[in-house]
Amino acid sequence: MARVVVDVMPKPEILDPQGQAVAGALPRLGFHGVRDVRQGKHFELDVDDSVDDDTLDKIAEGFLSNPVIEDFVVRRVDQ
Amino acid sequence: MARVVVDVMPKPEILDPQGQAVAGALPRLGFHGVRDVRQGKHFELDVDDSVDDDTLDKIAEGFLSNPVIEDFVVRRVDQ
Amino acid sequence: MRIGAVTFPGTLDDVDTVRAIERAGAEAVALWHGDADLRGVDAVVLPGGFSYGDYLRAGAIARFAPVMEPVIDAARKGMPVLGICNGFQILCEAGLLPGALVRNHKLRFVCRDQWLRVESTTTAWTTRYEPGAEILVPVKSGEGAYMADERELDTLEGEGRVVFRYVEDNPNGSRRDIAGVSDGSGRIVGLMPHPEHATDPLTGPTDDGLGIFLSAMDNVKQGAA
Amino acid sequence: MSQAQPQTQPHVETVAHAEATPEEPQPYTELGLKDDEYARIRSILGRRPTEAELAMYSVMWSEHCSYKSSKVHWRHWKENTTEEMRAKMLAGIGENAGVVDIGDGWAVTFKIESHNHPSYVEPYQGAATGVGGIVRDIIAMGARPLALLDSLRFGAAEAIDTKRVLPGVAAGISGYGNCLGLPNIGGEVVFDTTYQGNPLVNAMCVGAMRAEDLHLAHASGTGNKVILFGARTGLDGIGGVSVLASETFTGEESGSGRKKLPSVQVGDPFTEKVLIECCLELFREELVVGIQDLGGAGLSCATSELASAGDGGMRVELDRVPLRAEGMTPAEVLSSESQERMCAVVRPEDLDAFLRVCAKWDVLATEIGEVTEGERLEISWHGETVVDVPPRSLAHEGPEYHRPIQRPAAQDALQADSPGRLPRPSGATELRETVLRMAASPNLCSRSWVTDQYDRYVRGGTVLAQPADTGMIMVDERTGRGVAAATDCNGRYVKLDPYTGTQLALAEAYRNVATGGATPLAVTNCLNFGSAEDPGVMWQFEQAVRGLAEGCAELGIPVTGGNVSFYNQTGDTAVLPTPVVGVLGVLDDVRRRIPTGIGGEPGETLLLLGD
Ligand SMILES: Nc1ncnc2c1ncn2[C@@H]1O[C@H](COP(=O)(O)OP(=O)(O)O)[C@@H](O)[C@H]1O
Repeated sequence: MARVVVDVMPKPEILDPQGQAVAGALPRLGFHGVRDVRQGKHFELDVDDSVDDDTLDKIAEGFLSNPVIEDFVVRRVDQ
Repeated sequence: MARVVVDVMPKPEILDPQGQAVAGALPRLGFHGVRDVRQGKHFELDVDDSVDDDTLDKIAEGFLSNPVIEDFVVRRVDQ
Repeated sequence: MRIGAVTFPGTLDDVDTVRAIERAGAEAVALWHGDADLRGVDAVVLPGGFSYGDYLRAGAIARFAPVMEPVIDAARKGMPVLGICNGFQILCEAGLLPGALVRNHKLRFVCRDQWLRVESTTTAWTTRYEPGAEILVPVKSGEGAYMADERELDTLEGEGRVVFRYVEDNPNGSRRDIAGVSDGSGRIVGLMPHPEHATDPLTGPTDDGLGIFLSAMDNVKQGAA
Repeated sequence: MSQAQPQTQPHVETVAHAEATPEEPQPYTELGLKDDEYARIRSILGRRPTEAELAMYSVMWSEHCSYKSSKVHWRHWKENTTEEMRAKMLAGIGENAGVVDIGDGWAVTFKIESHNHPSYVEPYQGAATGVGGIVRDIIAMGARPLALLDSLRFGAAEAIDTKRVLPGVAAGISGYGNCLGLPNIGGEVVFDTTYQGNPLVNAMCVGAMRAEDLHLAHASGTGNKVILFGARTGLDGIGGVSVLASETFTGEESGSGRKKLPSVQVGDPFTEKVLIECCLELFREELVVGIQDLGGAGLSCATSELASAGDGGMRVELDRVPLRAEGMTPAEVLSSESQERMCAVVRPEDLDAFLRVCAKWDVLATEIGEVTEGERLEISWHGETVVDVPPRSLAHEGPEYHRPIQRPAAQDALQADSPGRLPRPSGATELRETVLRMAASPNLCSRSWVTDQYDRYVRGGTVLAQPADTGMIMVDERTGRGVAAATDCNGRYVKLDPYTGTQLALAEAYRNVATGGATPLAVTNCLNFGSAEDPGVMWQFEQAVRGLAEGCAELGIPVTGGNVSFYNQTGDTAVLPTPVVGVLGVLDDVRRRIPTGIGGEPGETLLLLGD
């Protein structure tokens, strides 16, 4: 078994209303110095050792994200 | 300026219907061998160098996550 | 008798809350998120909607609005406070009520007429109902599943603080079918369904929701007497 | 907040430069312009266009914005609308949305619009921004949006793609509409394999105002200020125009040039909700002379339409537009379809008050120009003129095509093939089985899987919604005056006989409104067809428009507006011709509405009307 992390983020040129809302709220909560916030999704998958990187890429690209508006990163992590 | 990543995940004992929906759909799409999926949020913050780790922890704990249902991890990344 | 209804940016059911308060015979007072003053009201309702778009988590940003300081303050001193839907989420985020509300188990927004059982008739907002009464009101939410750990849930049950429970069909996967809870004093109540949309059979399924507002009025009067 | 302003000035082409370099080749074909269209632009300007001008003409003369293939058929509306039908119409075709007088000083505005292609590419955001767009059309009339309807078409229910598209579209409409606080009071969900690669997402919005508050999109009064307000302008939704930038911005394929910019936008319903409230306060305070929403073609459309409908010209300082991305070119700023933006014309003495209202709602507002004497739309970028055009040539005098029309050869065979040859159920068992199979079929089963995702209660004025035949909302709480609305279309009937099929769609929507107890008053439509370059499709289209126009004349209610969506096809297969018809009705007291369903009392008599 392996632990795989997939992070999915809105593409840089795409509007990120959630990230903007967070960034806009921080100063009101008294936190200064945060210039920009972007919010995406974080997936943690437990996969059999038989699942190869290529398959993981397909899962991330075809299902966990929509490449039209999102970028993704896949990485295997030690548990 | 530093890039900070905050990952927020549902606590293990909290039901994660989103992750379960993903895990349930994968075999139907022809992807096998994924045992478990959990879905959380991924934040990327651009912060001034003046923002210290303690402040980042406060932002993550008091705002970006809800400690009743979620855990979080903060890490600084190289850009 | 003055009952306030707070409008945050993105609050939607404030107009309906005001209408319900007036139908019950009280004076509705509009409160603005940016004000740090409750304008002398006797009770406060946090209405439903999508404050700040529900971005981040429902209620997470509104909970820090200036008006929440006097609300929290007044609540701690015993003023009746009701949170409906997004208002319930805000009260949980603010720590005035225990637990949290998460994504519906089917991951879809649900709008439908829902039967509820009134489990506690001793809170400031439910004295007008018969114990065990069943009422039909709309539920409409996407993040309505009530979550708390088992110990907390046992405490709530033990102390009679589960105020409303879904009957028949749980719309969102709430733990133990919980639709609404109260704080220890029974003066702060939050629920996901919308009693303010059940005050006139022309525009809602019933007028079962009026009892909530009438209860608060009784309660404030008694407190004054 | 992300407040990126351009730090580097990209190379920008000025009018002077265009004049000096008449022979420079321009990528007009990539931008969708034909040779003769490009030649016409050159003749209008008396020189070659700048990049920014080329971007403006290409978006404004696109099928979507210019209606170049359908416009010639509008005569059917005109020819069939009598003075009597026009009597209750306060604004009609040509305005952002039709407006009708519903009595007691109330005016109601309504319109339906398609967002088909984006909803296939990114179902959630495509559908969500479709709702956002139609709502801004309604605000631009000066009205408060009151309710939504949505008319949806998908491929076969069991197809993999439908399982991706349908949930995304329903969630997008739900996510955006619910967050705006607009009750969803009706619509349709229809399945047919022709919609597989081409779902239809048509959203309708109904709004109300006091009749005297009608705001039309005009930029009049020399010296009046042009204000852009709402969200920042970003690179999303630029689509085709990225061709320009990638050629001239970095000059290389691999650099940070604008390769493959998404033509899909992401909606921010919260910003739109605040924008609605802000606009309504601006109207209440009478701070607006003219207003226009930013939808398809963004600022190109808003500035040229405002200027072209007004009595003067307009000067815009484009570099004042607040941006969300770095290094945007004027062409990109003009074409960006970033959502949740509006453009207003304001008297100079009202400017401060206008900005104060925006500040109260935390809405970003920027003065970007003013109304000028003369008849030019002049746009500058850091002091240099990059656009200098007659605005009417963009907004109103685009190309017009008489596309070839040909009744398809297969039409006779299609019509000859009557249902008479189908086996009929014989006996009770088969009848029972047929009924059960019909009740379970995707096109007849309950729609609650979709409609339960829509808030139908918010604002507390909904009197009828699903599963009633018509949606109905209260407009005046004091008197109970309200309006009803329904959308309908059976594409199979239209395919079989486009003229009669469209009249059947009209008749069904009309009946639905009437059975709720309301009096039908006016019609809007969204005409979803295949390629305008297919003579068979154009034949369907012409028949449909004529059928609708003549049907309306028969019923005595006018068409007040609509929307056309061509090129709904996958390869050579067009979708079923789908002219969705929306009918609006009025009722002076909604307490007298007639709910759908057989009454609750035993012994009631059931009557069948008509034959
Ligand atoms: N996409 C939709 N959005 C909102 N309401 C819908 C939608 N589709 C169907 N409805 C509503 O659901 C109900 C049933 O729809 P439908 O089966 O098409 O009715 P009918 O066949 O009687 O026209 C109607 O009230 C209709 O307005």
